[in-house]
Amino acid sequence: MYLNAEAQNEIEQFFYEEAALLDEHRYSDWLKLFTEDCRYWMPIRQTRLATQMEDEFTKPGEIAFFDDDLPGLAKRVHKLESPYAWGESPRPRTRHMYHNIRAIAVEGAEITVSCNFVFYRSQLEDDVDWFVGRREDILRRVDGQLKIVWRSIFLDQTVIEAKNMNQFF
Amino acid sequence: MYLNAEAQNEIEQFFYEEAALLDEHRYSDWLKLFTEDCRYWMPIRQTRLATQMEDEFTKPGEIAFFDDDLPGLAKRVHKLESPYAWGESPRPRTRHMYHNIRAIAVEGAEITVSCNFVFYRSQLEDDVDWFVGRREDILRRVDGQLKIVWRSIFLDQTVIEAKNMNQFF
Amino acid sequence: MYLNAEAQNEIEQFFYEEAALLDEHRYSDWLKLFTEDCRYWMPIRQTRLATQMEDEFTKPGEIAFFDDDLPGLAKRVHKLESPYAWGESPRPRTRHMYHNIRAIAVEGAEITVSCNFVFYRSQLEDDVDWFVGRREDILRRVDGQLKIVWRSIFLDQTVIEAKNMNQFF
Amino acid sequence: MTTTLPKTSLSFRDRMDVENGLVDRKIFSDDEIYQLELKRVFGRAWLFMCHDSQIPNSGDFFQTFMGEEKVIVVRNRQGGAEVLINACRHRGAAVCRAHSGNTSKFMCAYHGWTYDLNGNLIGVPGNAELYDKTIDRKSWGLGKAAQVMSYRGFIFATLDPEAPPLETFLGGAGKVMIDKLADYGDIEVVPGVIRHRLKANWKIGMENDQDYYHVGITHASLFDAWQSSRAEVNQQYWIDNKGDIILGEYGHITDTMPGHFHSSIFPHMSLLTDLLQVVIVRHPKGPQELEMLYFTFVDKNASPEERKAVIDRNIMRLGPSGMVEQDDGENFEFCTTGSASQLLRDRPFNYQMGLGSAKLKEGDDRDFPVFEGDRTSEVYARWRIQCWADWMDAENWDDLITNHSLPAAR
Amino acid sequence: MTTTLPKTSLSFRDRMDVENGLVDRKIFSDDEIYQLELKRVFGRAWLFMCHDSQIPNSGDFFQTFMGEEKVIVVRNRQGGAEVLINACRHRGAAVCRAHSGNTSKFMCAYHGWTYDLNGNLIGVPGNAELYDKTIDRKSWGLGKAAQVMSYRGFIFATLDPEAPPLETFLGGAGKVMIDKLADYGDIEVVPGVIRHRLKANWKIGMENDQDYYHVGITHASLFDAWQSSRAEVNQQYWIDNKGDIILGEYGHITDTMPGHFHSSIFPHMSLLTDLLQVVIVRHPKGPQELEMLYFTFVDKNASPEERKAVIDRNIMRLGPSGMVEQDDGENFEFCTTGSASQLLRDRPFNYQMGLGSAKLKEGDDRDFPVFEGDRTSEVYARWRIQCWADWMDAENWDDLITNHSLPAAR
Amino acid sequence: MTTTLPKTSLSFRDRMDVENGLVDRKIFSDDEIYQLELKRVFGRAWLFMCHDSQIPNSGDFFQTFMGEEKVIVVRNRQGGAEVLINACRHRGAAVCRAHSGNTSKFMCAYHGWTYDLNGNLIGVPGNAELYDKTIDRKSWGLGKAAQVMSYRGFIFATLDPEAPPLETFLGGAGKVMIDKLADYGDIEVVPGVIRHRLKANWKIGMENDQDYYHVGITHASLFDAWQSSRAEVNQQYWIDNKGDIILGEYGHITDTMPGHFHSSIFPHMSLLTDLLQVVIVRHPKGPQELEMLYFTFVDKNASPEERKAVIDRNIMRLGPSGMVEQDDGENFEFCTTGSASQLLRDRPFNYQMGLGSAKLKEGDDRDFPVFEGDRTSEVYARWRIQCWADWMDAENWDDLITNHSLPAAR
Ligand code: FES
Ligand code: FES
Ligand code: FES
Ligand SMILES: [Fe+3]
Ligand SMILES: [Fe+3]
Ligand SMILES: [Fe+3]
Repeated sequence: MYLNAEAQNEIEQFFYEEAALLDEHRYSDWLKLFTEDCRYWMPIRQTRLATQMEDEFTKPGEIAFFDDDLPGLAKRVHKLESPYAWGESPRPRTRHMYHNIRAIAVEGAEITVSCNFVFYRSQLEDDVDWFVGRREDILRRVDGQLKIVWRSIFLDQTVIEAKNMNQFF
Repeated sequence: MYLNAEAQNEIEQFFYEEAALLDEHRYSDWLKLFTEDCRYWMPIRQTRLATQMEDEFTKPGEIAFFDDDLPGLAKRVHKLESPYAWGESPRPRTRHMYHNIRAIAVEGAEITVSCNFVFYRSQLEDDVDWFVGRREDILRRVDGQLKIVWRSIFLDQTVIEAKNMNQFF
Repeated sequence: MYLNAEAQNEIEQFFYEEAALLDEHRYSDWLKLFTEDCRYWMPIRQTRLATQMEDEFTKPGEIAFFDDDLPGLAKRVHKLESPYAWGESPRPRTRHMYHNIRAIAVEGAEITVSCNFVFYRSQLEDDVDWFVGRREDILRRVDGQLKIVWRSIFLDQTVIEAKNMNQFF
Repeated sequence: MTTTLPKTSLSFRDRMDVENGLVDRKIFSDDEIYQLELKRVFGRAWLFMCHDSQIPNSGDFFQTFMGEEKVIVVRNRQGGAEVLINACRHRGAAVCRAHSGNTSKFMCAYHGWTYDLNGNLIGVPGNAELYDKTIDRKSWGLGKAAQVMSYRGFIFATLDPEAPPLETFLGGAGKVMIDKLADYGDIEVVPGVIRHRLKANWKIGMENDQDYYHVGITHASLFDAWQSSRAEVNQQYWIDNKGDIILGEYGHITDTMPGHFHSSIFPHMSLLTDLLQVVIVRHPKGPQELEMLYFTFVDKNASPEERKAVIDRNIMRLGPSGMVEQDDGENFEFCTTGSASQLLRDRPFNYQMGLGSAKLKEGDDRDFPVFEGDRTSEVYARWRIQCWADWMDAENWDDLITNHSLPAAR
Repeated sequence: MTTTLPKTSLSFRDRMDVENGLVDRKIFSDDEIYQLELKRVFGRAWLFMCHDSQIPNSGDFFQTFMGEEKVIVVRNRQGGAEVLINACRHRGAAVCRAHSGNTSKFMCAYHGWTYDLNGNLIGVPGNAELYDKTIDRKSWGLGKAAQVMSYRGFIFATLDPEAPPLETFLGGAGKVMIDKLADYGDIEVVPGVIRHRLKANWKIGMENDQDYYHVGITHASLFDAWQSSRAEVNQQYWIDNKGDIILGEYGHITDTMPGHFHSSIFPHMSLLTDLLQVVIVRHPKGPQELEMLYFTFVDKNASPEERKAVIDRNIMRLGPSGMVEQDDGENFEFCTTGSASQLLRDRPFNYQMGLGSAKLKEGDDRDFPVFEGDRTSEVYARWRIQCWADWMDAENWDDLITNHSLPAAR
Repeated sequence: MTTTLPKTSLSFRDRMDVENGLVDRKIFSDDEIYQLELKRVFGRAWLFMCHDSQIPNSGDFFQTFMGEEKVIVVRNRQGGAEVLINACRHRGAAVCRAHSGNTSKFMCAYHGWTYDLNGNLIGVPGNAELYDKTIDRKSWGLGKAAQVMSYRGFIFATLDPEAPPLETFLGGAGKVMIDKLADYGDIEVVPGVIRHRLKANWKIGMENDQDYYHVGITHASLFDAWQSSRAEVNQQYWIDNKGDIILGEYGHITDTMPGHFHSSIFPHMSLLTDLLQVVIVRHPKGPQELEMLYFTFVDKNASPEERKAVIDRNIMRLGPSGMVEQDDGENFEFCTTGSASQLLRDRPFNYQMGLGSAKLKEGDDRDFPVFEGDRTSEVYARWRIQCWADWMDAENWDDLITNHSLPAAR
């Protein structure tokens, strides 16, 4: 399945706007893209035997890097926007890049979209991190506007080599 | 030249679907995207004098990293799907990302499409490789479906620093 | 705001064509994409206190990596195409990738487009550089053709770890 | 008060002046010292491997480290835990490629030598045809830890055959630290062990666990997000501050801070056991790099709500994405860089907080000394580093047993 | 059978017990040993550079390495091959920036000093104006290999002026190995030399060439793809296994496995010469890194079909994308890591396959000893490593000539 | 003419033969020599920090390096400039995270120790509550440069308390070099300091500044772009070439090339002061890495047009994207690699251009010797490297003052 050009274009532009908010560190505005009942989830990925990949990712309710509802996200946003957020002082130069954006399911008012992401971060003088993986978003149209209902982030590394994961994906 | 939005959209979605098959290690399904008379070719790139760049890439019939017809690809697929494919055990976390997708020629039923690729691979604990380059595909519509007739992969590095090139591009 | 699929498609294809010219080192042809009154500018990025980010980038008239008008660009092109351009001897393997292409303003005949870029460069044997950042272009339609009026390039690193920045962004 | 150290002698004890709270910065980045640490600390101590609940059944395994090297903790058919070095005895290739899982044997993917769950060599392809049956299998099993023991489901291993029993190493104090977590019920590790690397010395990470001094500053943005004022934070960490302090033999430590109760089993295991139910292990990967593993524990019989609450409290705080620890990584790296400064080579780090403020607690009937005083104090760090010097100066376990420091007020 | 080695003496011969098939793992990762290898092995041996067909005409050049350093092999105007060190004598900048090509001279792009195809300094910009003609050009030519010789179109070079002639170094055995490939006709190298790096010790790569033990396991997926059963594979490699084994002086080796016939000219050149027509060279780039070059050979007079067949057989199997070698890289890296294990420091690698199974072949009239026995055996690896020790223990070429091991059944 | 050096003695002076223009290549890549350089050169010399105009007001700061370590140059409340080591005295974390800016104090983000603009420890959170006021603040201020002095707005610092005054170090020659730039008016640094790293030895970068020999070749494409013929270039650099040459004590250098007038204050500051108005500083980051900082100066009272012209001339030429310097980086890296060659270990670099061509200039009334001769010459490099050896051989400043070379024709 795939959407027609106009529908595809709307979704791509929606994500690109979102990325711009993140890279401009406009976290409060970014937060408005989520629904009241949203979930923001990044499970942990583990190196497993080939025959036991069903446990590669932790499941909802198990350990996760992120497992936030809207108030949880709001706290993180408040923190990032706090004058004492040293990790944002000075702000890292982040660049969110989305690729291979595909609608993979439509169910009533909700559409599920998959994309590959490259999240590049350059901090202080020479501190560079790359985060790469796949994202799956359930989007819902709320009075005309697309909103994010459920975001699942599947990172490709099983050992995190970055200093932290302060920002959003 | 460029295609209209709908035609462009179809091709982009076709490639994104393809990338998903590769990153989900569904190689047999991926193989179905190729025509009977297909060719999958990655020449060797060499550091040459500026005045002698015509020999930068090896030519068809010379040494290549890949120079497969459909049976050849099938063998590689069979191998990757074999339970003894240690390199896939556990499966590397791969991420194929395509950019700058452009139709560069249309000839009868066949269309030639160029794209830049970033192929990211994370294996075992901390083993990360990046493959970057340009791809050129000749696509043909076979009873309604787009299929790959000829794929040429032009890698940007002349000295491979990755442990192997097990997967497809 | 965002453009409809056709308009968006035209701009994306325009940039993809441009990237192809750069990666094929067809600098003179690339130069034709700029208007007579164009400006090509890459300010310097500095690590600053969070409270003093307004000075993160140098301003027009201050130091910049690039601050060229058309004749300035022409000189650079001439240089790159000179047989004595050792940095192009042999030519580096470059790959320009554009993401998140968004129209962010339309003003009369001119449209402002933002995109994230990953510029990958592989030289000689094993010399690899990644340049990542955001680009902002003012495009103008000149007798039917899109042309670049003003290009601003905002690199994400503050300490350049690459040997040089010979090529264009 | 003096701010310098005597010129470094060969003794590590002389690299610090615990009475005056001074420590040679060099021990946090020097490669020679680090190489000796691998032998004298990580080559001798009982090291936490994993918890019984992670490998309940025969063939269940979990991969971790002893010092820098990869080891597999596996449940053997006899129900015991084995700690095997993940390197084939033929030519050294890896025999296990996963962080965790279940297997009936370990096969090397190079030539196929196969080992059972006890590490015995059980399969040699072509044994008859190619080796004429000459391979002496008994001699070619996988390398193993010298001893493996567990306490209340916590599996430890040591590389030193002369190490005393685990419980001797733990002592009363160490056992109490584990009890605090074990007493949460019939505990198990929640699936999902976070692994995180930093360019920092492992000791700097350890010191942070009982460092309540940095909380108000490093994590200021968190309290801001939580809308608790600096005054409240200071009240909690600076004023409501008196209480028990436990310093165990061989370097084990517990603060008794409400909501924290951070305990460290020397050298590299920390238990966060009041609000949280977590174990953190900090594996060294060089003088200036570490890999941290995070284990979350919950009572098997907890209600779904309780379970979720435990997990949420943890996720929200710990690991590279935890709202608390997000702020710590950078400090660990900065301190490691600072410790390597040549310009400041002769200026020791400052460990002067709470000097002499901890007093022996009278009439405490526990079988180990308990101290009391300010719980926001560097008394923990002074004790750990003093014990570390004992380990580094000792020639062997006997020497260490004879000469190690005994807990005393300081 | 013993499984340990005597405590390491200063002699490399004592780092192994070839009679019992034991080798100190340390030699595959230790930096000090590696630095000595650069001097005593790569600083002395005749090293394969490239093939005449790659540089047929005056000015044709090919860039490769001697040890870690870049050298240019170039056809001079006199028709000979020169091996020049790619570093300008003025201030050390590179004088050649390409892997291969054709040039009339080598100009340094820094100040323009120019060297002819013999490495002589022929151009010094401003020689009159700035140097007042004082530069003694004869003294400032490019560094060069001490000797360059070729055998049947294979160009070799050595850094040691005292090295005996190439053919003495090769000996009857070494020449036969090259003959096998050269006899394919009027051979030439097909354009396209693959260059591939791995984090592995060069010797581990070399040992793999005559390692038929790993085939059935490491490459199991390939046989699966080729639908040949394990039984067939074992039949081929374990049972139909008797045949000639050639161990040449100084460490040259050939198995005579049908379809393989893998030969190695010590230290780092391998010829795959039965089914394939390939040369692999493994350049060291540190104790735990190598760069491999792949050359494919074909008869100039081959029909287009024959030519294509040769190339296809090769592409399908070799290099980082070859269906065979895809599987090998990881093993090389794992073994290198395993060789660096401190916990297993005293446990040698196992080289016990086919101990004593190779017997001197009677009545073979070749001018060098030929052995016979199981061809899937570690006899090759034992012989190579024993010869490596001869090279490492020798003070100079005379010493090596006098004291090197002579092939004998083992 | 000889092309070899005596076997290296312990003296650095013996690593070169300046009379014959030979220099041991090893000094450009060896780590041991580099470690000594950090002590004897960067640990002693007056090092340029920044310009007054960059930190006009109290609290303005600029971050740079002394040797490898990060230092903050800050304007204190008294109007003076302080040079502070960017590492907290508590546990070593960084106290400043920006390249430049303005601040009222420096707070460590780990535990909040705070330092004033003079580096004094002024804030210790919980000083009363946690430290019982025992911290001796006077003893725990930030590390500082031993001395800070400036000359005409150029701020310098040294780590050696025994270093003579800045002006003694500069001498008449050094002062003239700075005067040339300072005399452009009431100068200020234009916002935007470029920072660029290369895998090259810092000395190779420095030598390039007075290297007019490479111009026509390295930058040939530039002249091509500018349509000036090789003949014109050679005329300028090879023929119209006679003029003053200034060699200052301790290694300072100025050519007087029209349009260039490149001056170097030993060890790592260069002033480009005829066409351009630029200072370049080359900080070492290891034996084979450096970081370059670029400062552009302009007269505060310049008209907008003049100002723009100065900036454009600079941007167009310098930094990683400058049309001139784009070409240089690679040469620096190549030369560094070449200097590490083991095969060429005994072949010195060539410094023979203009040997003996510089003669003492008669009747020049300046208070330091002035020479005259070909201005495209390696006399500058010979002088610098000879002085470098003086620094490296000297035990301390007294020794250096007593034994350093005096400028003489060579
Ligand atoms: S290395 Fe494990 S079987 Fe050979
Ligand atoms: S370094 Fe080659 S000419 Fe100067
Ligand atoms: S390290 Fe700076 S306050 Fe503790
Ligand atoms: Fe913390
Ligand atoms: Fe193999
Ligand atoms: Fe230059």
